[in-house]
Amino acid sequence: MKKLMNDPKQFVPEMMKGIELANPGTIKYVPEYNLVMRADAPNPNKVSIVQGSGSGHEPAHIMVVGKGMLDGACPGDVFSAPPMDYVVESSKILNSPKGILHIVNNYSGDRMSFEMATEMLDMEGVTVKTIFVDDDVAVQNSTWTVGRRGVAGNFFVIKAVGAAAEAGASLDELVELGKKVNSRLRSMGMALTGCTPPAKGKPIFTLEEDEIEMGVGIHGEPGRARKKLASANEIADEMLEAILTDRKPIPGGDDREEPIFHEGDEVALMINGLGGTPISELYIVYGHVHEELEKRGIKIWRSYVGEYCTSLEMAGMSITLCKVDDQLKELFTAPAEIPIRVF
Amino acid sequence: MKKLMNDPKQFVPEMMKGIELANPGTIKYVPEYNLVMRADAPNPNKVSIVQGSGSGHEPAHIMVVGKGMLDGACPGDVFSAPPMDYVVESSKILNSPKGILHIVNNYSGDRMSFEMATEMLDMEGVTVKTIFVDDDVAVQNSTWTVGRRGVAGNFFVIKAVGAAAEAGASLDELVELGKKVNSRLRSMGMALTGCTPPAKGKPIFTLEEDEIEMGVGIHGEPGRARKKLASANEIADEMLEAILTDRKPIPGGDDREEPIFHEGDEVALMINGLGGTPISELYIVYGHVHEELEKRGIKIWRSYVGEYCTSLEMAGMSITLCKVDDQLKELFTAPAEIPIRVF
Amino acid sequence: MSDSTLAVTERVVRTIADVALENEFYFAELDGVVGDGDFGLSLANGFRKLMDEWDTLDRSSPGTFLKKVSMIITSRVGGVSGAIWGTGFMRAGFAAGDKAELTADDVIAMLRAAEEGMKKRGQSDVGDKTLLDGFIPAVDELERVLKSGGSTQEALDAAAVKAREQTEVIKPWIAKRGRAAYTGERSMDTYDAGSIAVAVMAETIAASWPEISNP
Amino acid sequence: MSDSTLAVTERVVRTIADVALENEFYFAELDGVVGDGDFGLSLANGFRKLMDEWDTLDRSSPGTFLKKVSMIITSRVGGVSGAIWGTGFMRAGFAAGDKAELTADDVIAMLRAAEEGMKKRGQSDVGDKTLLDGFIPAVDELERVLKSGGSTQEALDAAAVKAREQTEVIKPWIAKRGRAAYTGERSMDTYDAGSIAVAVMAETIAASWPEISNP
Ligand SMILES: Nc1ncnc2c1ncn2[C@@H]1O[C@H](COP(=O)(O)OP(=O)(O)O)[C@@H](O)[C@H]1O
Ligand SMILES: Nc1ncnc2c1ncn2[C@@H]1O[C@H](COP(=O)(O)OP(=O)(O)O)[C@@H](O)[C@H]1O
Ligand SMILES: [Mg+2]
Ligand SMILES: [Mg+2]
Ligand SMILES: [Mg+2]
Ligand SMILES: [Mg+2]
Repeated sequence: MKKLMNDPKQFVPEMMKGIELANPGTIKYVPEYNLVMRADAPNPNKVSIVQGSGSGHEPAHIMVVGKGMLDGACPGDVFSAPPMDYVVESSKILNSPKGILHIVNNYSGDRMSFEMATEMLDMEGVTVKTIFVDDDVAVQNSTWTVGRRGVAGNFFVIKAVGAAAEAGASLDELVELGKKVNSRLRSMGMALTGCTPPAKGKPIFTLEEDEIEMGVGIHGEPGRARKKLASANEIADEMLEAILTDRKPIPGGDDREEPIFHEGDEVALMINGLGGTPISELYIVYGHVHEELEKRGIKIWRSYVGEYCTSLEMAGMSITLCKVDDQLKELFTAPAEIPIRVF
Repeated sequence: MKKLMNDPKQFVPEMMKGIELANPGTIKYVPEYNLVMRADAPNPNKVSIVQGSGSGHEPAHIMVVGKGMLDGACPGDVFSAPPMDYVVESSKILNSPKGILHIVNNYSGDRMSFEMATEMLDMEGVTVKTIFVDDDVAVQNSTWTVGRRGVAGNFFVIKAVGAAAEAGASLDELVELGKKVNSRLRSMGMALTGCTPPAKGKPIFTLEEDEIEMGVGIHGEPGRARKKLASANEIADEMLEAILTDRKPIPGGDDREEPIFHEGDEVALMINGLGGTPISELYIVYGHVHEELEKRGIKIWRSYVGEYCTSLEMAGMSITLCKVDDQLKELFTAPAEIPIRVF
Repeated sequence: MSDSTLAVTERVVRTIADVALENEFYFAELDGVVGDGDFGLSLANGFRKLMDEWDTLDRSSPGTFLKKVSMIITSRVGGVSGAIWGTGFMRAGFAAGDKAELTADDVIAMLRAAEEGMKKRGQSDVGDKTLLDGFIPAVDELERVLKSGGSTQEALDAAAVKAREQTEVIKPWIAKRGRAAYTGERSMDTYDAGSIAVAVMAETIAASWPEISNP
Repeated sequence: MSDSTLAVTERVVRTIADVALENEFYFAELDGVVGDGDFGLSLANGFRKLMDEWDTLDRSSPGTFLKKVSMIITSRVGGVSGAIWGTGFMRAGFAAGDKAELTADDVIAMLRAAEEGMKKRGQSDVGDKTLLDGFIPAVDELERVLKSGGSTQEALDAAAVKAREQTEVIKPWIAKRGRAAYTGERSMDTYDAGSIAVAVMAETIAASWPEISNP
């Protein structure tokens, strides 16, 4: 294992400390609960937004804390859901009279921690509501996961509710908005290589020199199939097809929703790097997907090319489409200030 | 070689096409000369700023084209200096009555292409001046390179002159400013792994599982020494020491300048990822370097953590310090709009 | 139940904790066959923390006590086990309300509440090859024997036998929940770590019932 | 020089180009020993492009012609070779100005201008184990023979011998410029590809001088 790190146990705390030091005055780190928060939160005139999930997906979510995005993120260790009391205590620290919104990627561990925390917080009189993100179309069948997984699309949910919260939206309005964004999101990922959690010291899976994992999850969980390496265009075509023809299962039944993207639609298009893939390759994929969508009469309203939700140093990428309307366009382009920035 | 790509020969063109598609209305791609340019350039009231160098260092430099940064970038193929006529033709396309500023990383190939191009452009009556960037302290001895190398610190040069050009500075003022920024910049890099240029198909060098290349160049050129892998803190300490004690050779003599960073100074601190290193690790390094500098009474004015100048998918990082004053602070925080962005 | 309900509740929890701590590596090993091997350690971590804070717990009623147990187990134990086990204790605690003494019917109701909570939390049910395949049939058996006039000891013995039987019944199945499920068919013909834990706990409670109820 | 200077200039350039194209892989192989193996290919690419556009070149004077040659060689050929060789041709062209006929003194001045240009471009000089270690001594020799009353053929022959000798003289050295320099001591006891190319070109020009000057 070759990493820039000191003690594997301090991997997450030292990273968090680094974020705090890099953002004096705007970001605060609360070591007891792995909490990275806005230094000026909670704001009594604004719903506080909190996200958990495991670490190792940076910039998701500790680096998207800030004005117009999250008020706090309290991840667990690398690829582990946060223990419930991180969520409880973080939510109490960030409690606002307007309530707390939890955003949860639909992974069993994350769900359970947040659901338990909500019950605890309810008992203590803290008002909490939750949005679940499940944008990953790769694993259609809920046998191996309970519902679909939440992946890079969560960025759009956070951006939208973050902007709306800043503008004063109520907790119920944010829940509605979050559900709306989630219902318009579809993602799929693929891996060229595995990745190595610091405490484990060994890759969580390995691929042959000519193999890829199509539909990989953000912790390296298996996707649809292990396939032969193909050209960027072929890989992107397969993923795009999966996204465009996707029919989301209707919860509790055998039925499925209709595909959501149609000719004439406008979309936000994200090509997300998984951590080890250079941005040059992401733009090669972007160019092709852009042209394929335009061919189908789907207009790219805005591009998002870079790292949004990663799996440590895994090489690979995911494609996310979010169908936009005037409301979402405004929210997606509203100002926001987070640690992850260029200037 | 595992990459998201199609034809290796189309690696650079397809990436550039992707950037154009991702930035409609703001970025234009001119395939004949590998030129990525502001769609609204040239602006007759503004000096045009052009940078070359090889590809494979993205986001440097094609993704830092835009308002407040470069007017155009015309790189060569991966790790190859641009052919002279790319520079000549790009400069002619971007020619402005206020003149053209070339920014060149001090690598022999880049230098030669730009110097020849300048002679050609002079003959054609185009006014060109050049800033050379040589921030890399790793290779002190000019036997193996002609002077020091230009690496990630070039971001600060571009940012400063880009902002000043936007505000109307003259070509001579920009040259002075660029020299000033360069004189206040020091960088050093290290690699955990090699990287594979698409057309070559094989890693340009390989490191053992317990080895690092200390002081690596951005094309994988050897640095100071091949060393045993150590903790992030130890690695960062060694690099920081090299930067802080660096005495730049005075051109044409055996003498050296005095170290430039002192107690009481304010600096911009960049931890730059080389392409394959996740941002989590960069923040671990950031936190330690930040604390070490503060211990020495050097104040971190602003942090830059992420990928600024990479070597394809190489794992590793570089540290850059830029000593700031009021003028530079203002220029570094002036607004800019480039393809590489979060939102 | 001749001793005070609170004291009995305390001793039942204590017995469960002892089992978790004594079998830390055995359970981990079982989970390692097709799961990720963290089960025994997670569970032990939770109960170790419980033991650390044992003397300071709020004991105003059996229900309050169980809720505190839940909070400690879930705190700092991420993932499935913290949540499933914590939910079980919490729901049982809620069902007990602030009653000082609990009848057999109350206990059945508490176990059913725990069952419902764990099903909901885990989005799981019998048939998924989880500890619920041990826990639920065992509670069924306990209820059946008690309702048909058996003694507590008889009911506990029957429940323990059932829990152990179930570990064999589900062994050939494919796991549908938890990390073991990721391995698909490879999970066939392996024991489920969670239901083995339930069996050992049921057996230990049954075997120590004389001391638990009447120390 | 009995044919027009322009025609002779054209034929000299043509001879150089032929050498570069015929020895593409030989030169590449030499550069591959300690350099990066691109030299032969880069050079050939440049001259191939020159051949493609040969008929369309501006021939208003020998100087103009050489400047056009320079522009084609440097265009699309990145890195050291495009720049060094392009500079040589460009400086020679500048030195020729717009004269229609060139004397021996003019030619020496042009070669010295090329030399100065390449030194400046390459930030290099004799002793760095580059083509300058072949080119400069060869020009010295050419000048010496011409100044001491020798014929052009005699001067060219002497220059070619010198260029070839130099490839052996510098063989044991450590390369100080170009990619070969990155290998440090490993560059000892290897031929420098650039100076081999200079030697082959000088020899070929000397050998074909009868046809070049008087076809
Ligand atoms: N969704 C679930 N609902 C109920 N029990 C579960 C669930 N997932 C796993 N279990 C039980 O928990 C045990 C494994 O726990 P643990 O190792 O902590 O979780 P994980 O499978 O996530 O690694 C399994 O043997 C099974 O009995
Ligand atoms: N700075 C320089 N100045 C003059 N000649 C040089 C210089 N660098 C390299 N050369 C010559 O060019 C030859 C190699 O050319 P090429 O392979 O194109 O360059 P590179 O060394 O950058 O790969 C060398 O054999 C040497 O003779
Ligand atoms: Mg996770
Ligand atoms: Mg380069
Ligand atoms: Mg497990
Ligand atoms: Mg070479």
